[in-house]
Amino acid sequence: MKQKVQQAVSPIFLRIEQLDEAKYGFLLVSPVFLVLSVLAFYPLVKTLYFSLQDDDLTGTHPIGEFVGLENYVQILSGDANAILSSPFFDLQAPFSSALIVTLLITVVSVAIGTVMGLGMAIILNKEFKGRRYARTIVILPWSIPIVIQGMMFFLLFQPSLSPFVEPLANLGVFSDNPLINSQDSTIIVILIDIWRKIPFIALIIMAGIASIDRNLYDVAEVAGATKWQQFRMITLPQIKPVLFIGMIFYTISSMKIYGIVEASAGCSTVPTLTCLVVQTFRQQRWATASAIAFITAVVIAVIIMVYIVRFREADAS
Amino acid sequence: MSEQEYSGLTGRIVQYTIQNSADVYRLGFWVGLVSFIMITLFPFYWLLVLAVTPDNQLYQMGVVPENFNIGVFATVVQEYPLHHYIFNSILIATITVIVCITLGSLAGYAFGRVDFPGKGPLLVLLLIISYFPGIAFLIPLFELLTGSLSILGTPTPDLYNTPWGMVFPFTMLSLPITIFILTTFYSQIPDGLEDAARVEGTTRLGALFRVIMPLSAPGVVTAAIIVFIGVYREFFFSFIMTDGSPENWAVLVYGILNFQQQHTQMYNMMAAASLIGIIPIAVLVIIAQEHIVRGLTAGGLKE
Amino acid sequence: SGTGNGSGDGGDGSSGGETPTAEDIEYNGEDVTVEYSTAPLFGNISDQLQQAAYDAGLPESIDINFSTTVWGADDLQDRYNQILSAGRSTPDFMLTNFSYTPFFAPREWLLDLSGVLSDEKMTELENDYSQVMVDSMRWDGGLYGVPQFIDIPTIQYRKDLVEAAGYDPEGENWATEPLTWEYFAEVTKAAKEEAGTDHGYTSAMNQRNIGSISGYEHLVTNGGNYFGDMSNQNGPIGDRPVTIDEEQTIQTLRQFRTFLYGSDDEYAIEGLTGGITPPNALGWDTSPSMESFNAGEAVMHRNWSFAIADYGSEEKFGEDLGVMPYPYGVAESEAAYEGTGGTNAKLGGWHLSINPNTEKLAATVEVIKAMTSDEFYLTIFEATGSTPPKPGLFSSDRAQEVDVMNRYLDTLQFQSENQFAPPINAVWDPQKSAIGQEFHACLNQQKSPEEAVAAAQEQVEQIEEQES
Amino acid sequence: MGEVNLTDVRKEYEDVVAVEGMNLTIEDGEFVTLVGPSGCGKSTTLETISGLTTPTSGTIEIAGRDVTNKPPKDRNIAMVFQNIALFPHMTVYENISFGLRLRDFDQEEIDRRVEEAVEIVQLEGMLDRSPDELSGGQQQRVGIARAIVREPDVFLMDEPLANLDAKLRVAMRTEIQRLQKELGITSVYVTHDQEEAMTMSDRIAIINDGELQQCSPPLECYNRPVNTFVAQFIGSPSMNLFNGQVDGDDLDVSDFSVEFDTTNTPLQQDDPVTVGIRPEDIYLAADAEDIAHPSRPVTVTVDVLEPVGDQTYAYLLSETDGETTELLMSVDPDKDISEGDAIEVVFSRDDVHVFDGRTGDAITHSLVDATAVVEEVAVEGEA
Amino acid sequence: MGEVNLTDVRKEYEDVVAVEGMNLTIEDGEFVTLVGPSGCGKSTTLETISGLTTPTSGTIEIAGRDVTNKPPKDRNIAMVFQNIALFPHMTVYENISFGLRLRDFDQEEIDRRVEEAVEIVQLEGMLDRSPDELSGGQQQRVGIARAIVREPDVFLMDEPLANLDAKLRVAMRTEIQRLQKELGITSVYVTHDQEEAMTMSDRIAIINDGELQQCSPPLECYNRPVNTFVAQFIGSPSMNLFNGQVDGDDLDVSDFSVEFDTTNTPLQQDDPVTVGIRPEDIYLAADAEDIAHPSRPVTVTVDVLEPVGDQTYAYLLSETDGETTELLMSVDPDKDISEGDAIEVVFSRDDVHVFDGRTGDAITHSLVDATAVVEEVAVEGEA
Ligand SMILES: Nc1ncnc2c1ncn2[C@@H]1O[C@H](COP(=O)(O)OP(=O)(O)OP(=O)(O)O)[C@@H](O)[C@H]1O
Ligand SMILES: Nc1ncnc2c1ncn2[C@@H]1O[C@H](COP(=O)(O)OP(=O)(O)OP(=O)(O)O)[C@@H](O)[C@H]1O
Ligand SMILES: [Mg+2]
Ligand SMILES: [Mg+2]
Repeated sequence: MKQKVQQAVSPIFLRIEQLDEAKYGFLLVSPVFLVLSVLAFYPLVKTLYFSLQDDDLTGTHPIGEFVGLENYVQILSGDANAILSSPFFDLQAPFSSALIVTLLITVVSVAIGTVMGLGMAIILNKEFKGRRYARTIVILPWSIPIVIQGMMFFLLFQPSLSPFVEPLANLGVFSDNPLINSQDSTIIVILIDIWRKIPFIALIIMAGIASIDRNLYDVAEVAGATKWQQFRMITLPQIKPVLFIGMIFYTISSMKIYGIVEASAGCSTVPTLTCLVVQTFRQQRWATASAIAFITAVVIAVIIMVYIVRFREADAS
Repeated sequence: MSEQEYSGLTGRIVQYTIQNSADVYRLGFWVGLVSFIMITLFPFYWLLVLAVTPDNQLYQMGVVPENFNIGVFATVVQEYPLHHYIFNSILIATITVIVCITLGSLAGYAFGRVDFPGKGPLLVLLLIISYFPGIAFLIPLFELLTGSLSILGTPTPDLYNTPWGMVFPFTMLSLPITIFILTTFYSQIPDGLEDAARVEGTTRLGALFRVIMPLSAPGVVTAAIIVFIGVYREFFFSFIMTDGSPENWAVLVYGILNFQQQHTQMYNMMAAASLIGIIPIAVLVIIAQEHIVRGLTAGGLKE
Repeated sequence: SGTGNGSGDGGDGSSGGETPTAEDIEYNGEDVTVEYSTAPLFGNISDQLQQAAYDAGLPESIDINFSTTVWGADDLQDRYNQILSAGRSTPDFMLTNFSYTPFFAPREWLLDLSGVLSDEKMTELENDYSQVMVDSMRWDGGLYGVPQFIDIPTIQYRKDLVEAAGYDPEGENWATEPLTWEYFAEVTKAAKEEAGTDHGYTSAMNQRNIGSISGYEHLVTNGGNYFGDMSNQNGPIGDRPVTIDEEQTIQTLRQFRTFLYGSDDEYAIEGLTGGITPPNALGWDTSPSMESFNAGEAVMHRNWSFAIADYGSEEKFGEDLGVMPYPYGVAESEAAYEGTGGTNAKLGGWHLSINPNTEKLAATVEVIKAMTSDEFYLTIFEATGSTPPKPGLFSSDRAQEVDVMNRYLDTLQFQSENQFAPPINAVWDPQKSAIGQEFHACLNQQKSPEEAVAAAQEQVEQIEEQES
Repeated sequence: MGEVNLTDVRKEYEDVVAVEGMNLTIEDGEFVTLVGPSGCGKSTTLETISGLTTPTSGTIEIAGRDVTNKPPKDRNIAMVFQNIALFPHMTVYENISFGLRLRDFDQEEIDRRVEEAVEIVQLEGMLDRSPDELSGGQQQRVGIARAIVREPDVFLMDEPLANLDAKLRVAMRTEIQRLQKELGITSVYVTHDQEEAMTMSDRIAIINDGELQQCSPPLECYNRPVNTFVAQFIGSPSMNLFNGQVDGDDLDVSDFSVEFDTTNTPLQQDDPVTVGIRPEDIYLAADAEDIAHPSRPVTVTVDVLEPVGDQTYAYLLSETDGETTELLMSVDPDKDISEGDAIEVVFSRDDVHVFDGRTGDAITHSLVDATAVVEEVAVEGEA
Repeated sequence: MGEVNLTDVRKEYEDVVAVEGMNLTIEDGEFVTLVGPSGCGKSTTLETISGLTTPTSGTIEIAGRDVTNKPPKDRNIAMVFQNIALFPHMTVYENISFGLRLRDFDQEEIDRRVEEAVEIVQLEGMLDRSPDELSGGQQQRVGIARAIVREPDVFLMDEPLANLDAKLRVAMRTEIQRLQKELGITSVYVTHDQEEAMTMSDRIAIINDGELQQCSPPLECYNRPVNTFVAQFIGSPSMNLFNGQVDGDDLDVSDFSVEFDTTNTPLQQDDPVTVGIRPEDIYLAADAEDIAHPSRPVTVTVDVLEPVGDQTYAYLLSETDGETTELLMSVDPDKDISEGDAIEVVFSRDDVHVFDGRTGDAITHSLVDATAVVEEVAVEGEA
């Protein structure tokens, strides 16, 4: 049986093996892109098409006539703010404008989360007794369903329920009722986001560190490098690509933050971009929702572009 | 350095630090470790407190629960088929992981180790998928996966209430990160080892599965964990793609949200169910993390 | 009344939506299973409900498959959105909320029941049901759902504490004679101080609740409304008055400020007793708002009817629990707008609607018939405490025998006759969130009542304009 | 089995040409050794033969089949890598049996072959270790074993014995040769060890800067190098080379001259030449009678004596007109000379090589009978 | 600077003892070479000195300071690794300057030193390449450069020249030695190359199976090996060893015997002995007059002749009573013998070694004057 299969398959493999680099590369990536064109690109194109139509609130279908970029213009100019639960962008009210809040959450969360994740990875990479359990424990926050992550923090910062709010308020960290205060709530959302993403970034970095050839540390040690120098000159450059990937996906995910917001402070207190998408979507303003989704994607694209350029630069020098 | 330079308390600390750098280093390590574990565990402790605090005693709860009601755990398991939901989640996550790692490995190999034109743009295209909130895919994807769309006259298969209805969207959502991680790790395996495998008679794909993947174990395992956890706790698509009964592949979060009533939430039950739901992940991570311990590249290659 | 003849156009594959013929709804007795998309509340007692349906005359050849999703009107809406827009044929019928009406009805994503229900049932709906409840599912002459149960907000309070402070609820017949807000505040304050509880009056007042539920009710009892007369609730959009920036609204907000912060507040109403509601309530959804009352640390508590069964149980407050209708600020006769003033409360509750694409319409209609029978309503009432949408049933023998609840049926019946439905149209969502935000900012002492109502007025008008 | 044929092979990396115009035919069953300075393109040549690298231009044939663009697995070769490249995630056993397992040999056959190979490389009892638990030499031997179990058509070995001690190296050398001959496997072997090259090869290919210089049997390379590069490269210690010119019947080097009849050579009066003499072709004048055609004696001083066991290297200095020339001579350890001594030495004129001073190409390999050689060399130089 | 002192060092891996009871003192500025068969523990010994491995027991002192448990960075050593281990993410320049950059040298100084080192290892113009763009030998030279820029107290080099061709190897060898002497850096050097060991070392330490056998100056190891292991290991081709026994005034080997006066030795009649003769101490009987104390001639047949340039190895067979003994002899290439010839050979009795047949320990290194040696050997054997 096995033989037969092999006989049948081997000419194919032979063919594949003899392809030139370019064809071979395309062949290998083709399954993924085939799957994705159906599951991702087709829906996206359709969504893009939606975003160029009018919302139809009364017709038989929520999508109305073709209006071109009208939806985008309305959203970006602020004309659509009225129907959005929070303005898309409004310098007057930074804590209630989705773009600003989302960027703020992302910047702060990524900066702190990455550094802490790195620290955690380094610590968990050392050998000590019970390390496997420490690693497991430390990864767990990330595996809790998002609703529950939000719920935990919602209850943690509910002044009437939680024993922690008052001490924190007395210390001046938060107000008496942090969850109704946009500023405090934003900080809380950032905290949750950091708390749940540290394991993610730490895990990726841990894998990166694990893949470094131990011999290099031997060489460095003999050359007299201190632990810090070893970190700076070997670990860091070696995990740079992995760290880069981790940060990119961390950033993307924070830019799309929604679930924990909804489950903790609520979208009206901490409006994020995805909040707007979900809310307009629920109101069957599919065109507007699609347009906001595309704007969100463009914003993310710009940020990621900056990352890639900076990474290239750092790599070149 | 003369002795006088280190006077006063700070001076002494500096001096101690320099002379006992190993001790200080170790101290830092333990402080770091303990604080990370505390940061991580505290919310879990909080979840546990929530679980054992009886439903109607949440008001002005203490740091230590006053009334223990361990019974919730039993209730959650006995009265609701939580294990069934968990099983569904595990199965769906496992299938997704397998699909993602398989497809992702092929692409990761190509992106990481084969030179072909258009590599950069294709990678960016891949990344773009993850720029969109999941809901942006929802309408077309739902039609596609529930047989509401016909292509050339034949309707697409109806995957509603099947694991595939979830596996496909999850695969789509997880592929970009999987491929990016695998690409990074695969590209770091020295050419020499692949060369050796190929000279021994493997095809390039053979070398991928026999040499490059095993050597990238930390990366592969990490990608697998990331995908697994992502799927295991996902709710948006799982909510839309099944009707909520465990027989129809409803997932863990359904089981947990069972305790959300119209106007109230049974926080203790939800907390208990979440804690139970974490057990499989804990087991998975305990097993899987062994592979992230140390790369295997050491000692193989002279370079 | 005719049903629209548009199809439930959601996808190319959809096929439902044809006006059903008499033949379609004639159940022929074959074995069939219909799928019912419902909430855990019912899913968890599906056996009992199925039996009740049989008892109510459902042919035994019809099996009901309860698919239990989750609670949460929003989540369910997302789900129905998908299922209905894609034209799926299952579930055959489902539990729906009236907030879906403006989104599903105009698109014919739900079946117009006026074409399938018997004339007898239609008459019953018009005569015996809570009219606001039935009307909430009407759209453009069609009927898109039959009430399954109704949620009635009331004030639940500690009779023992109130009595200890020297008041006489029984004697003054609080159960069916609403108090004024002034008196209510006075009682609350006195009872709170006498008993030394943490709080006086608690209610869910977070952003989500304040504009569309707790604050809205309060405004209506003060004779105000957002769109003038209650007949303007649903429209015409753009052609109705927007009446937020008015004295009644400001007054309402000031009342709240007084309740929250006492007479020290800049905008407190002189003479009104204050300091009875904790500012924490501004962060509360229903669930957290219950905790302090639950713990015995509040005197008065606004909540939906479902909570009564729990609070009034022997393990809890038992006979010490009192229930009264919502207090009022302005008598109905003096109210600025028709349908406002006097005691009033926001409508809550759920309906049963039919998927227009169902392939088992006849059987589904049979099930709906059984599930909207008096027997079935009472079974739900017994099993879950969810109140029947027919006020007359409160006085039925079976209802009178339901433990705990039977003590409060008068109040519930009374309040159910004084309920209003929020606007049911597509612009209400953004409007309510704008109002909620402004009100919340005011109660949170970030804005003055005048500023808040002006801002809310402006935003609501803007939406009216854009969407007319 | 099969001959290997490289035609005009060229391999460029971004800015480096690693191999240039390589024409080389290795007969079926032949054992050819590649030698050359570090970085001259030996490994690259092997890689093009193995298929791991596609040449920038040129073709590669194995057994008459053009395999230039075929993947390695279609070439049935086995290779020992310079960087060893053991699979770190496999045990020694798994490493060695890797190629066999790919080919679905039955378990018994695999075990038998592995056992045999392990015996040859003397690694008994280490089958279950992982590569990082082996010493450098042990790892290298696993690499050899992995190649030899395969019994391929072509063996490519890149410095397979670099990390082994002399004894083991001799043993392994013998074993590899035995196997190669027994199975008739065409082999290309890279080594930096002269002795290995001399004793194992059917032919030695000397490469410099990516270009093939000479490919001839070992002794011919030693005795009849085609140019100064080969002359210097082959032989350790290497040949003494002096620049000089034709002066009538003599070749004049700075401080001495040797008689030479240029009649049968293209050399003209005053033409620059390079004269080459191997250290072992220099004798103490006292022993001059031992050789057939001694040169005129030259007076030198002994600068350094370096004993290396069975021989002693004497570094000699000869000074004329302030110019110093260095000479290396190998003498019997029991000859009675010491550092600082002034001694007289003679060359064996039969063994003095003359090269064109401009191109470095060989003109003759003996001062005594020059005629025939030149032609021959010329022919070979083009081969 | 400083002497290195290993006392009773033992290193065990799970089931292998890699180094056992190692006592070795390397004087300040001394150059000691470790040699021994593959897997004998050379690299492990270096690793314990460097601090990369902590010995299972025993102590290591550098410059009189006990550093057994100190990390490598406190030892000021530079090391060339057997597996080279360049930093793949750094260019050649960055690799070489790594150690200097750690120490905050100023940029000029770094550049100057790197340039110097690069010149020594002949890698000019490759500073900007990344390691994977280098040939094996080039990589190894980067590894050497990385160590020599450092000017540390102790040099540890693990087969640094393994991948280099003979010419470069000689050049590098000279440079390393020059540097080492100039800076007076104590050096421990591992090599499998006899010539390297013989020419570079102040002393050679021969290790077998983790145990130190002998540590003496090169010629002494060659001429006065303490046991059969050293005798066989040092010298290439290696010493001929024959088992025999004492028979009156003779030592009897299967098919020949040599005269030997056992008076001053512990040997008794019939005691088993091992007789050792180096290939270059065997002469054609015709040349017997060249040596002071020739043995009785032995008749042998020439089996194989293996020319290696300046010498020819003759594999001889001597047969008696059906038993065949193999002998290896090195002869001048111009001696007139051919394969299959029956010839007579003699040994130089001054250079015949006798070892205890049971323990393998040396008894004498000359049959002519045996007395003094034994004592000396005995003492040295314990050093
Ligand atoms: N990590 C390890 N685990 C187990 N055994 C080991 C380990 N490292 C080395 N060994 C064993 O220890 C012995 C000595 O190894 P070492 O590397 O010191 O040898 P070496 O003398 O350097 O050999 P070579 O010349 O082959 O490099 C060998 O038998 C080797 O197999
Ligand atoms: N990937 C590469 N990119 C650029 N140059 C390269 C690359 N690989 C090899 N080279 C260069 O090509 C030349 C030939 O390399 P090759 O490895 O064939 O040398 P080699 O003869 O095997 O040398 P060695 O004896 O040192 O191993 C060298 O100069 C080397 O620097
Ligand atoms: Mg090479
Ligand atoms: Mg070693």
